[in-house]
Amino acid sequence: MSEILRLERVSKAFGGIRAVSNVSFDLSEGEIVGLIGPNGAGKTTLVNLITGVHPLTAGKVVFTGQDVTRQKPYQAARRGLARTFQIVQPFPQMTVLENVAAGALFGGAPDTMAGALAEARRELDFVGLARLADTPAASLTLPNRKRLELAKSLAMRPKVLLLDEVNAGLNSAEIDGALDLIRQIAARGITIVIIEHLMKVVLSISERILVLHHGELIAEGEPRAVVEDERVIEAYLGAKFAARFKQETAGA
Amino acid sequence: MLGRSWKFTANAIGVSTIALVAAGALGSAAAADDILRIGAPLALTGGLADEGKKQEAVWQLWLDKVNDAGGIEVGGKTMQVEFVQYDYQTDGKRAGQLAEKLITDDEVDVLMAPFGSGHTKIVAAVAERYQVPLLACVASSVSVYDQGFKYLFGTLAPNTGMTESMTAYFKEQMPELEKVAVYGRDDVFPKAMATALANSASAAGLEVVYDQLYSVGTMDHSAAVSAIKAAEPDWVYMTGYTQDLILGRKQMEDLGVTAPIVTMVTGPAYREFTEGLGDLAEGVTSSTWWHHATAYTDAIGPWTSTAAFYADFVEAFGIDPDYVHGSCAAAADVLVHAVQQAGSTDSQAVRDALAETEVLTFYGPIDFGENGMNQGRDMPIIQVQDEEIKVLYPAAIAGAQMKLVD
Amino acid sequence: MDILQIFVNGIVLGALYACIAVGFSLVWGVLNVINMLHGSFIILGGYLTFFAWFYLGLNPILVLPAVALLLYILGFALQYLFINKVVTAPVLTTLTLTFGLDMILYNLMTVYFTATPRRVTLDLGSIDLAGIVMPVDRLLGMGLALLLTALLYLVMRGSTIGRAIVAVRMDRQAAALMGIRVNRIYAVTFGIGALMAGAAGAVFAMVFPVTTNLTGVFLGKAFVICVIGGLGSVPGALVGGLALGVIESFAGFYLGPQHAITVGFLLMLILLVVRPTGLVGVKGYE
Amino acid sequence: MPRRALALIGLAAWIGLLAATPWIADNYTVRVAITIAMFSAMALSWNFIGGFTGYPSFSTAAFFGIGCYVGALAQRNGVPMVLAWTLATVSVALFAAALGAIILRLKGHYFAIGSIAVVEVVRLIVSSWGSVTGGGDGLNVPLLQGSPDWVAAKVLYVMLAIMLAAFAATVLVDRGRLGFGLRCINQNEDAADMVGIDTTRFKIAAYALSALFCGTVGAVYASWVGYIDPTDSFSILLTVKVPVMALLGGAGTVFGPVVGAGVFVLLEEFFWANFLEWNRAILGGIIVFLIFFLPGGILRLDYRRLLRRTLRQRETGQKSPEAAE
Repeated sequence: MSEILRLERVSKAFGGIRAVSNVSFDLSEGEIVGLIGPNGAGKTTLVNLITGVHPLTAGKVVFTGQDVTRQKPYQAARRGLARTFQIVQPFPQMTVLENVAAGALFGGAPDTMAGALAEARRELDFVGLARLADTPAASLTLPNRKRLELAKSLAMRPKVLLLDEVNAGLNSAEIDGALDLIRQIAARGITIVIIEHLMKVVLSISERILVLHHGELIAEGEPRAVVEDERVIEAYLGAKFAARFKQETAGA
Repeated sequence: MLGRSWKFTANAIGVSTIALVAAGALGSAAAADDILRIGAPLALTGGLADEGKKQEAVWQLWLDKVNDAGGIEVGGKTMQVEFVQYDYQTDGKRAGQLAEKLITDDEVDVLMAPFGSGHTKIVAAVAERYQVPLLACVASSVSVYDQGFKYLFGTLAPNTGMTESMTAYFKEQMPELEKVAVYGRDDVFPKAMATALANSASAAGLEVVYDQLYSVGTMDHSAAVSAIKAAEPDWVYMTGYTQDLILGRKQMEDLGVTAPIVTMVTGPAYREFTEGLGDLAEGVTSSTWWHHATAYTDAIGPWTSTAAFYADFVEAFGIDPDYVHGSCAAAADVLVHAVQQAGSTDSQAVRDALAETEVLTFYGPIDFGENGMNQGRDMPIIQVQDEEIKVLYPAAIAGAQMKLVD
Repeated sequence: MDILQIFVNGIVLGALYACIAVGFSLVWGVLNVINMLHGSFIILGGYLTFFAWFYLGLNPILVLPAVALLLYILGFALQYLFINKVVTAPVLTTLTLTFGLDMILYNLMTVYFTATPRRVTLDLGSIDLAGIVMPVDRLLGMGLALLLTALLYLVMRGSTIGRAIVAVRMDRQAAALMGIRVNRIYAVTFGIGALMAGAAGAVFAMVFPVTTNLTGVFLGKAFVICVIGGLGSVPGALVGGLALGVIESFAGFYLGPQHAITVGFLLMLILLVVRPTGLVGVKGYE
Repeated sequence: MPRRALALIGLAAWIGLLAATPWIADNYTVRVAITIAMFSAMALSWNFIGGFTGYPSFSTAAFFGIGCYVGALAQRNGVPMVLAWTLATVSVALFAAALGAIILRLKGHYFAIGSIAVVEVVRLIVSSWGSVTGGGDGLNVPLLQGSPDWVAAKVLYVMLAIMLAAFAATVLVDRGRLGFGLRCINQNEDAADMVGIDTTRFKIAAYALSALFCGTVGAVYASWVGYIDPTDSFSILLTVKVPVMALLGGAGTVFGPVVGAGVFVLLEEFFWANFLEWNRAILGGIIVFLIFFLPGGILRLDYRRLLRRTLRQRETGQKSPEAAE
C-alpha cells in the first residue's frame, strides 16, 4: 500500500496559543484511520490545516507526492481531499440533489450539469437518501443531514475522506448504520480518517489509531496497542476503560 | 426680509403647475402659427431650486405683461405666447429628457435653458439635434459655447470680460494691491470664474499667491483658509455656491484673514448670501452681469426701461431683482424680437434672426457673437454696504464709493 | 506654527465630525442597519434650530434639547413602525428601506424648507492663543459634541436602558430570554441615533450653513468616520471623527483642498480591507 | 416549462414593443424606451453579483460613470465610436476585476459600504483629475450625427442590443457552472469553498459581469447626451435605483431585473408627469412598499423552482442511457 497523505511536523498557533504542534504521520491508500482525542485536543484544527482552511504556522502537508501545504480549501477539494463538517454545512435552500450535484460538479469529475446530476443520484442511492432527492436540504433531520454531507463529499470523488464527528448527535442504532456506510465507502478504496472523541466507535472500525492530546500526537498504532499505551490511558482513556476494553477484545 | 422670501417661495410653488398656459388663450383652435410656444426645463426642486424658481417667477411676470397687452405683433398679426415648463429636479439626465419632451411632445418653437452651465450643455445638445433655437440666460462659461452649436444663444457675457474689468478697477481703487488668493469650487461656472480671474490678475501684474479649487461636497474650508492667511493676500477671490461662500467668509473671519478686499462670486448677487452672513457680508464685493441700478431706456419688449422693469418686479414680489431675473426676462424679449423679425415661428428663420440680433433691452444691449454668446461689455461690480447692495462700477451707474473690508 | 494651527483646525472639525457619526455608529452597531436617513436627520435638526432661532428668537443651545427630543420621537416611530419589521433581513433590504424613507423625508424638507442655505448668525468671534486661532462657535460646538458623545457613552455604560442595548447587541436571543423587549430596545436605539443626529444638526446650524443639498455629504462623512474609527462604539466614533478632521485638514493644506475629501474616502477603503475593525479595533458596542 | 416559455414570449413581445417605439410613437416615448433598455441592462448586470451571489453591491454608478468617461475620452481623442464603446466595456470589466479582488473579501455591511465608497472615490478622483477628465467642467462628447429620429432609433437599438446581451449572459450563467457556483456561494460561502468552488474567482467573475454591461451603457449614454460631468455620472441615486429595480422584479431570477426595470421606469415617468413636486417622496414610498409587500419581487418565481424544473428536465433526458447501463 502506497502512501497517500503525509504530515511533517505540522504546527499551528492562534495568537500565542499552540493549537497543533509538531504533528507528523502518514496515511496509506485504502486505510481507515481513527483520529481521537478529548474535546479541544486540536482534531478539527488539524483537519482544517490539512484542507487549507487555516494556513500552517510551520510544517508541511504532502498529498499524493505533491506538496500541498499552501493550498486553498477548494484546491484540496479538487485534489481529492474531501471532508465533512462537525456542524453540517448544506446549501439550505437547494434541494438534496442539488447539494450533492454541487460536490460532483465542482469537486469531482463531471464537467456538465447533466453528468453532475447523474453522479449525485448515484451517491444519494449509495447513502440511502434517494427518496428525499427533491426536498430542500434545510428540511432534513440531523441523521439525514449527515448522510447528505457524506453524499456530497463522495460526489467529489475523494481519495481521502476526513469525517469530522460524523456520528455526533446520533443514537446507537444510527451510529451502527453510519459505521456500516463508512465500511462500504472504504470498500470503494477511499482512504478514511474518522475524527471522534468517542473511543468505542473508532476502535471497532479503525485499522490504525492516532491520538491527539493538547495539540500533540501522543500515540499511534493498532487499536489494541494504543489502548494499552500508558500515556493514552493517563491522558485520555482512564484506567477503567482500558481494562474493560482489554477484556472485551480478549473475549472476542 | 426672510418672511417675504417665504411668501415668494409659496407663490412660486403655487404657480408651478405643469404648464403655464397664457390666460385668455381661448382660441386654442387657432392655427399653431398664431401661438409662440416657449419650452423651459427648470430646476424647481433639488439643489438648484432657488434659481429655477427665479426663472419661473420672472417669466410669469413677463408673460402676464405680454398677455395684458393682448399678445405680440408678428407680421401684422397678433400672436399669443405660451410657456411650457417642467421640473427636472436638478438632475442632468432629466433635463435632457424634458427638453426632448418639450420639443417632440409639446412642440415648442424655442427652448429656454435652465440655470447653470452644466445643465445648459445637456439641453443644448438636444436642441442642436432637433435644430430648435435655445436661449441660455444663466450660462456664462465659454466652454458651453465653443462646441460650434448653431442654435445656442446666451444673454450673459463671457466671464473674462468680468474678471479683467474687476482687476483693473481694484488696482485703480487700491494702488498698493499686489497679492491675490484665488479659491474656487470645482464646478463648471465657479471654476471658470476662478481660472479667468487668476489669468486676468497675472496679466495685470498681480501676484497670485494661492490658486486652488475645492471639490463639490467640501464641508469645511479651514485648511484652505489657513493657507490663504499664511500667504497674506491683499485680495481674496472665492467662487462657489451660496452655502460655500457663507462658510468661506465666516471661516476667513474666524481664522483671522484680514485682506482688505474680499470678492465672492456670485455671493452678494443673492439675498440668501447677505441673510446667511449678517454683518460678515459687509464689504464683500462681487461682479454680476446686471444690476437694477443700470438705466437703459428706449428698450424693446414689454418694459421699455430698466426702471419700468424694476418697478413691476418690486411690486409683484416685494424684493429686488437680481441678474437671473434680468437676464431671463431679457432673453424672452430678444426671442420675441427675433420672431417678429423672422415674421414666423419657423425655427430656421428664428435662428437666423437671433444670429442677426442687435438690440437694446431693459437689461442692456444684446448682440450675439460668432459663438452665440452676448458680446462683452462693462459689467457691474457690486459691494455690500450697510446691508445693501451698492454698485461701484461702471461709473455711469455707480451708487457708492468702494470701501475696504476692515 | 502653521502645523499647529492646521492640527487645531483638524481637531475642532474632528469633534464636530464625531458628533455626526456617533448616532450612525450606534444604529449600525446595535441594529446592524446602515441608516441612510442619518444625513437628513442632521439637516432636519439644523433647520428646526434655525427656525426656532429666527422666528422665535430662541438661543440655539436652549433649543437643542427640544430638537433632539423631537428627533428621538421621529426616530423611535420610524423604527417601531417600519424598520423593526425587517430588522433581521439582509443589509440590502434594510439599506434600501432606509434609503426609501430618506427620499420621503428629503422631499418633505425640500418642499417645506427649500434648499436655501440657512445659518444661525450668532457670530461669537474667535480666541487667539499664542497665534493659534480658534473660532468660539466651533469651540462651543466641539464642547457640545464632546459632551453629547460623553453623555451617550455614560448612558450606554451606566443606565438600565444602556445595558439593555448592549445586551441586545451582544446576543439578541439571549437578551429576549432575559425578558428584554428587543423591538422596543431597537426603537429606543434608533431614537437615540436620531437624537444624536438632531443634536448634531443643532450644533451645526451655528457653524455651517444648513441646506438639504448637504444630506448626502453628512451621510458620507458618517460612513468614513465609522469605518476609520471602528463600528459600533462611542470611542470609535470619536477617534474616527478626530482622525478624519485632522487628516482632511492636513491633506487640504498640503495636497490642496481638492484632494482633502478624496484622501478621507481612500483611507476608508483601505482600512475597510486591511483592518475592518477600524483604528480603535473594538468589535461590539461598549 | 410552459411558464418559462411564456415568460420568454412575454420578454420577446416586450422587447419588440420597445423596438417598435421609433415607428409608432414620438421621440419622447423613444427616450423612455431607451431609458428602460438602459436600466434593464444595468439591473441584469447587478443581478450577477447582487442576485445570484448575494453580495449587496452598490457600485453600479462607478461602473456606469467610468464607462461614460472612458468612452467620452476615447471619442474625444479620435477613437471611432464603436471602438470607444468596446474600450469602455473592457476597461470597466478590468477595473471591476481588479477592484473585486480587493473588496470582495468584505462581507455584508462592510461590502455594502465599501462598494458605495468606491463610487465616491472614483467621482472625487475624476473631478480632481481635471487635466484629463475636465474636472467639474465635465466633458463634451462629439454629438451623434443625423436627424433626431435617426439618432434616437440608433441609440435605442444599441441599448436594446446591450440589454439582450446582458439577458443572454444571464441565461447562460443561470444554466451553467458559474451560476450554480454563485448560488452555492450565496447560500453558504464556506461550504462552497469546501466542495471545490474557487470562491474568489467566481465572485470576481460575477462582479466583473455586473460591471461590464454598465460600462457599455455608460459609454453609449455619453455619446448620446453629448455632455457628461462627475455629478451626474457618479450619482448615488443611480447606484441605489438599479438594485431596487432588480429587487422589484425579483433578485436572483432571470426575468426579474427586466420586469423590475420596466415597471420602475414607467412608474417613475408616471409620477414625474403627475406629481411633480412629490415624485421623489412617491418613489421612496414605492421602495418602502416593495420592501414590505413584495419582498420576493414581482416575479415570485424563485430560482429554485426554475432550476429544479430544468434539472428534472435534463434528468429525464439522461435517464435512458442510465437505464441501459
